[in-house]
Amino acid sequence: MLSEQSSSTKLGHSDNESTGAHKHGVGPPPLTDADLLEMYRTMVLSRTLDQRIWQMNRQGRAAIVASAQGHEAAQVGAIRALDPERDRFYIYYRELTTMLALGITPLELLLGFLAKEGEPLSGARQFPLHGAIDRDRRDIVSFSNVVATQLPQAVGVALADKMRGEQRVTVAYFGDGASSMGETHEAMNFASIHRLPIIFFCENNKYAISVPISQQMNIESIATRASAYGMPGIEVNGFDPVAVYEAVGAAANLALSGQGPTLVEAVVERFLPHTSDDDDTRYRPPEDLEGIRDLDPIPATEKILRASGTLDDALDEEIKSLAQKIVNQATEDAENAPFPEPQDFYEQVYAPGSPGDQS
Amino acid sequence: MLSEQSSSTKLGHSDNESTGAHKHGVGPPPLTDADLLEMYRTMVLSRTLDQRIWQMNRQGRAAIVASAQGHEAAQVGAIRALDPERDRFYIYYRELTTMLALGITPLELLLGFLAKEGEPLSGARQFPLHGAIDRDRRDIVSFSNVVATQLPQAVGVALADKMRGEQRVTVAYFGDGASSMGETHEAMNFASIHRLPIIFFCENNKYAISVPISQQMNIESIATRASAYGMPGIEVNGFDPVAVYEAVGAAANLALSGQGPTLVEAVVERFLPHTSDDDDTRYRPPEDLEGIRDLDPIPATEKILRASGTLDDALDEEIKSLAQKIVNQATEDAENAPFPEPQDFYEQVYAPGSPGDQS
Amino acid sequence: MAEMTVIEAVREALREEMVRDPVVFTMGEDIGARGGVFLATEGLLDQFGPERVIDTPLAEAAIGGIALGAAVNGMRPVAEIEFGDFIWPAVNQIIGEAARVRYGTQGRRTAPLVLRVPYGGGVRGGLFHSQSIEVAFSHQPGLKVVAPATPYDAKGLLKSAIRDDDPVIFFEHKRTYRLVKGDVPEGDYTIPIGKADVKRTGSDLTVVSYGLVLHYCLEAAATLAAEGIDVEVIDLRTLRPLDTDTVLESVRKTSKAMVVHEDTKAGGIGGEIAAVIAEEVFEDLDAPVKRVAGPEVPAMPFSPLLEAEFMPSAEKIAAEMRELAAY
Amino acid sequence: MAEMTVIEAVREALREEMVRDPVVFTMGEDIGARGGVFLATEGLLDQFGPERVIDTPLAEAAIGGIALGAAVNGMRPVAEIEFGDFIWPAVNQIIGEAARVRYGTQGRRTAPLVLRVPYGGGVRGGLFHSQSIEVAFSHQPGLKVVAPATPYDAKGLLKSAIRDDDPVIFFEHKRTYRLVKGDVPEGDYTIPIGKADVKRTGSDLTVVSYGLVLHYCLEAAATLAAEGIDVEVIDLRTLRPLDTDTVLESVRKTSKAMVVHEDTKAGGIGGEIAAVIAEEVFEDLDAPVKRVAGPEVPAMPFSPLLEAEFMPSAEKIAAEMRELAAY
Ligand SMILES: Cc1ncc(C[n+]2csc(CCOP(=O)(O)OP(=O)(O)O)c2C)c(N)n1
Ligand SMILES: Cc1ncc(C[n+]2csc(CCOP(=O)(O)OP(=O)(O)O)c2C)c(N)n1
Ligand SMILES: [Mg+2]
Ligand SMILES: [Mg+2]
Repeated sequence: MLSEQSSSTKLGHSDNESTGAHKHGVGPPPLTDADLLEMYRTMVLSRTLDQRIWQMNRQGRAAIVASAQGHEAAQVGAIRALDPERDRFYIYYRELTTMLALGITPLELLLGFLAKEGEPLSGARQFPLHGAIDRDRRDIVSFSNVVATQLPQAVGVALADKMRGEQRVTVAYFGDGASSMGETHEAMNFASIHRLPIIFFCENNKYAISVPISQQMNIESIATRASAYGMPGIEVNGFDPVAVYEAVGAAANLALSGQGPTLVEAVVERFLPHTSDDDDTRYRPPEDLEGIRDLDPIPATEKILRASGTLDDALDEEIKSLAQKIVNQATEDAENAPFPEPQDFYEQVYAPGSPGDQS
Repeated sequence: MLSEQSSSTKLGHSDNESTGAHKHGVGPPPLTDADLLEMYRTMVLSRTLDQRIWQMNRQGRAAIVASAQGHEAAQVGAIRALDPERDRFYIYYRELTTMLALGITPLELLLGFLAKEGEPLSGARQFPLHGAIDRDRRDIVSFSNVVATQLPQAVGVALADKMRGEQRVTVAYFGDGASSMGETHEAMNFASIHRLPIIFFCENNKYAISVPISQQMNIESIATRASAYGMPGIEVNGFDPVAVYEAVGAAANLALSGQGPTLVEAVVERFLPHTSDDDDTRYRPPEDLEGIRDLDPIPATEKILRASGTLDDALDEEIKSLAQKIVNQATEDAENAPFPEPQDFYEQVYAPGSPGDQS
Repeated sequence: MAEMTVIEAVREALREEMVRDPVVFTMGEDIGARGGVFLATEGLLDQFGPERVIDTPLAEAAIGGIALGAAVNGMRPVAEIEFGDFIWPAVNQIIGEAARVRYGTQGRRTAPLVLRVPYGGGVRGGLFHSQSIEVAFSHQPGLKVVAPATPYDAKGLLKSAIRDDDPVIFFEHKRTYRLVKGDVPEGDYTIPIGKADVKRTGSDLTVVSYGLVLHYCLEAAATLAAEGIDVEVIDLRTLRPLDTDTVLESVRKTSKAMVVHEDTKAGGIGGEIAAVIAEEVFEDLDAPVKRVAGPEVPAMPFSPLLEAEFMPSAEKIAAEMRELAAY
Repeated sequence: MAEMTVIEAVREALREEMVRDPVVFTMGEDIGARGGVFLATEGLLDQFGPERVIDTPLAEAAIGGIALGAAVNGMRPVAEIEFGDFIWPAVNQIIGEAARVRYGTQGRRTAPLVLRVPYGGGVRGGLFHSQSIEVAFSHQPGLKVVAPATPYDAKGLLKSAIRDDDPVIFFEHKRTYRLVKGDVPEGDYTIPIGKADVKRTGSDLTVVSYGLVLHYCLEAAATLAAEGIDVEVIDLRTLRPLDTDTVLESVRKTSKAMVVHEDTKAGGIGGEIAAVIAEEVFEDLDAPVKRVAGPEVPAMPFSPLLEAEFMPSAEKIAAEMRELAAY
């Protein structure tokens, strides 16, 4: 069952075939049914939380929301192939499922969406999901909203690891829109020259806000761009968590064995408008949305789990009501939290005690 | 004889094979012996002038020189496939032969190298070969030293032509070094999406100042990058003027027939240091230089012309001594010209009479 | 006359100029079917088609460079940078290149492009959707920099910018887009670039400002009027070239000056204006030139109380005015 | 003590810091076998190998961004931008990103990187190899900006910059590289960032400057001394954060102030300093604060007489000093 799905992984062109993932053929260990069940739990939790946040925005209780709905399978599949304690994650704003899969709690995330005191990434100085998690817990960084800036930075992070001989994978997350930025080109080129331990993980949802992929590029697959840098490129169905797991696992093995970067493109769909500030009816035909909803990875995974006997009505009900309960409790706690006061407003501009420090 | 050489043209990968130059197969008309002879004259003149300028720099008479020695065949071959009166040329600093082939005179060029009054591109405000030629004469633009900035600009130029329905080709010149810049990526991507009438003409001399191609990219051929944008890419031996003529001619036909951009990579060698300020013995092994000197396109073309009976001793002597005479006269005239005085120093900051204008 | 918001005024100017002159076109991210993230270009795609309303890929360097190339080749592009915070990849093409085209070619080429840039905070934009970035551009000779505060000025100045033969960076404060309404004449009129506007006459002190906080200055001036202090408020409107004449004339009259902007203080536009005043009308000054500006933190935070701490307000400005008046 | 040029001092500082601390490394265009286009990194490749002396592709955004990422991950990169004029593609990563790392993560991540930037003119560099670009960076909270004028300061400040836990932009004036010589102690010493230096004490007027033109100011001051005018010359050394204390203390003493820089005037650093003086020691001033700066043209031209027209000189500065002294 599981291995069938991975047929949706396609290897892109590569000038440098000796580094191609398939040649090395070192995919990650096969997933067990229990693994997939856990991934399903995370996807259900993510969807539940995501729906709650969207609803809160619509009620004027959250300022801005970028939804991960439609991206859950890709995100959960990728993290499953990595080591949250070992690896480094340069995420972008659409990574709700990634954050949950890495162990960040719904309450912590909700504090971000409501800009409340105790928000663990930036103290609510920045947008939801932006900032960084304390390194001794998880190496997650995302302080910027500026699309593609994270890619050269992630390359620098991987370079530092390589210089020190640390065995870690850096994952740089980005969207199809980000692929058009010059910094993406510069980052990939450098990473391949120096064979850095990095995975460029593209979540291609075929839109940069309102601009469809056809107006963003004259090619069919972003993964094929890997050949421009002499690294392997893998296009994978991002609705298939197992296929993503396998692709990212193969890429991680290349990174850890000194064979350099891989571009993994997970093709997904954006179920909702770009953010809560967007109105996608201006540019997206409703039929388009209905068609893709039929492919929703969460019911699809549910079906697989049921077919393998891993999931039944009772367990599914338990998973979903637990998710609801967690999200309800987190909502209550987050709403009760205060907004941060400006007393530390001038802190962390410069190092404490250093010239310019006003704290 | 001539067609034999064109076998050095290699078509790069393309995602979008229907626009491949070979598929359309519309190369330019075959060159006659007389054509090749004229190209030879231009190459000889360029080399003679180039040697003079380098020598003048060594004598402290010219401030800075970037030599085109080694690039002559590529440059003359490209212009021969284009229409100097119709097309638009966004050059970079290593285009001495291009300028001569477009009809700019040795005196005009020398005025630039000596920063003298009457320099036609920028009034000696800018480096040699920088500025623009009056449009009613030639559409040559190159005001900037900043590598790769000309590529998005040239795309904008081609966009404007397309919007107005003008039948022209824009040629954007650049080096291997420029291929690493983000702006190159953004420019090519946009041009291909909009199928603009532009040729990206890369003179790959395998060095960006001192950085060898192996430290610039992990691929063998820059032309293969075309596939990342869904446009045709052609790699051609830049020591072979006829092969370059054919490649650029095919690209021009694609541009003029609405089929969009082409990336042409002419592989050349840089015979001298990066500029007169550089010392290439620090990074380039002398054997390397000797080997490539044996492939010098000027004696090679001479041999071809002699073999076809187009050139004999007398004519060759005439061509070379004429070039020498022209360059000597231009040198004398340029040295006698004064430096520009700062009386128009505040002019052309803003449009005449407009707010901010101080002239 | 019709009452309009700033965003409507911008849209009208753009539409009328595109009707008037076929070489005017617009390009940027999401400006087509989406109508721009702030709806500045709403309806233009339907009216002018995809050849003149170009949705670009997400690539600001290309937006700057392609607009520049098109301008050099006879068009008049009006390019939108989606948020001012994202303009940095384009500065190589704008500050580096566009500003030098005319000078570097002795006028053989020119760059009549307009870059429309929504900027500024108070919109819950956090560290990367709130920036004031105008000073980087207003330092560069060869560029013109415009920053209107009202619908009337926005329409008239955008038209002037589009007709101008030099590169113009046109800063639109995001918070004014829907907040600020005002009367705008139907049809064609222009407002000259390089001219400040005395938005309120007064005799006791001169306040120089622009953009959103200009309105806070007017509010504060009204408060102070009730207290018997008569404040003159000057709207710079153009940040390069600065209309120092209007500023100096006012300070000669009032003998006290204050500059107010949202951007952080050190190295901000306020420094330039304070310096010019201190240089040119030194003898007329009865008090040091005061600068009221954003705090020295890297950018405006997201959470509401933190954002409020950053933003100038009519109250904060009124307090500073009182202090200056009492000097 | 050894006499050294500025470029030698830079090289020594870099070499000593790389010996001292294994997390220090350097990257940039042509810095390896070529030793940098100005030879700042000559010999470092041989000494430290290609892992710590990295020749990058021609890609400034990557240089900025990769240095930033490496800094965030525990290294101390010293990246070279080949010429200041080519820094624009990197500002997205420096002004936009590096400056906000500490603030945007509440200090969970920091960016101890140094960007070494050769800048300035008088080297026949034309419109794109002569620029003064320091003001764009000195406006940004979160960055530190250093601009030494002497070999002694260059070495001590570069060491401080490398050891600093914040991003430091380190501006080296190209014309000083070989022109300016001075005694430099052997071995380790540092000069604190954020401290100006009184390079000449005097009682009649205060001149504030930095970089190449600081030397012209000293030359002019010597000329004026012969005429009986006693000029105090302050070398700012750090442009952010500004050492206003040293400047204000001097102006309190002399009551007359002048700021000199090579960069163009409007919106330059001189405006900020003049504004601070006019704000803080208004009552002590006997004359308007004078600014001597580059002309309002887009950049420095190539041809020798045109370049000379742009550049400040000891003579031009002396004339302005006389005028101020006579006020
Ligand atoms: C450099 C830059 N330009 C523009 C924006 C505004 N913007 C935010 S998200 C976005 C679209 C990103 O699309 P994509 O990379 O495909 O990610 P997605 O939102 O589809 O997941 C744009 C244009 C930005 N944040 N940064
Ligand atoms: C953006 C930018 N960075 C750096 C430089 C300095 N520089 C001038 S030419 C050059 C190398 C260019 O190499 P390439 O594109 O291969 O052209 P070539 O000189 O070999 O013909 C460099 C690094 C520059 N001019 N612009
Ligand atoms: Mg997308
Ligand atoms: Mg080269």
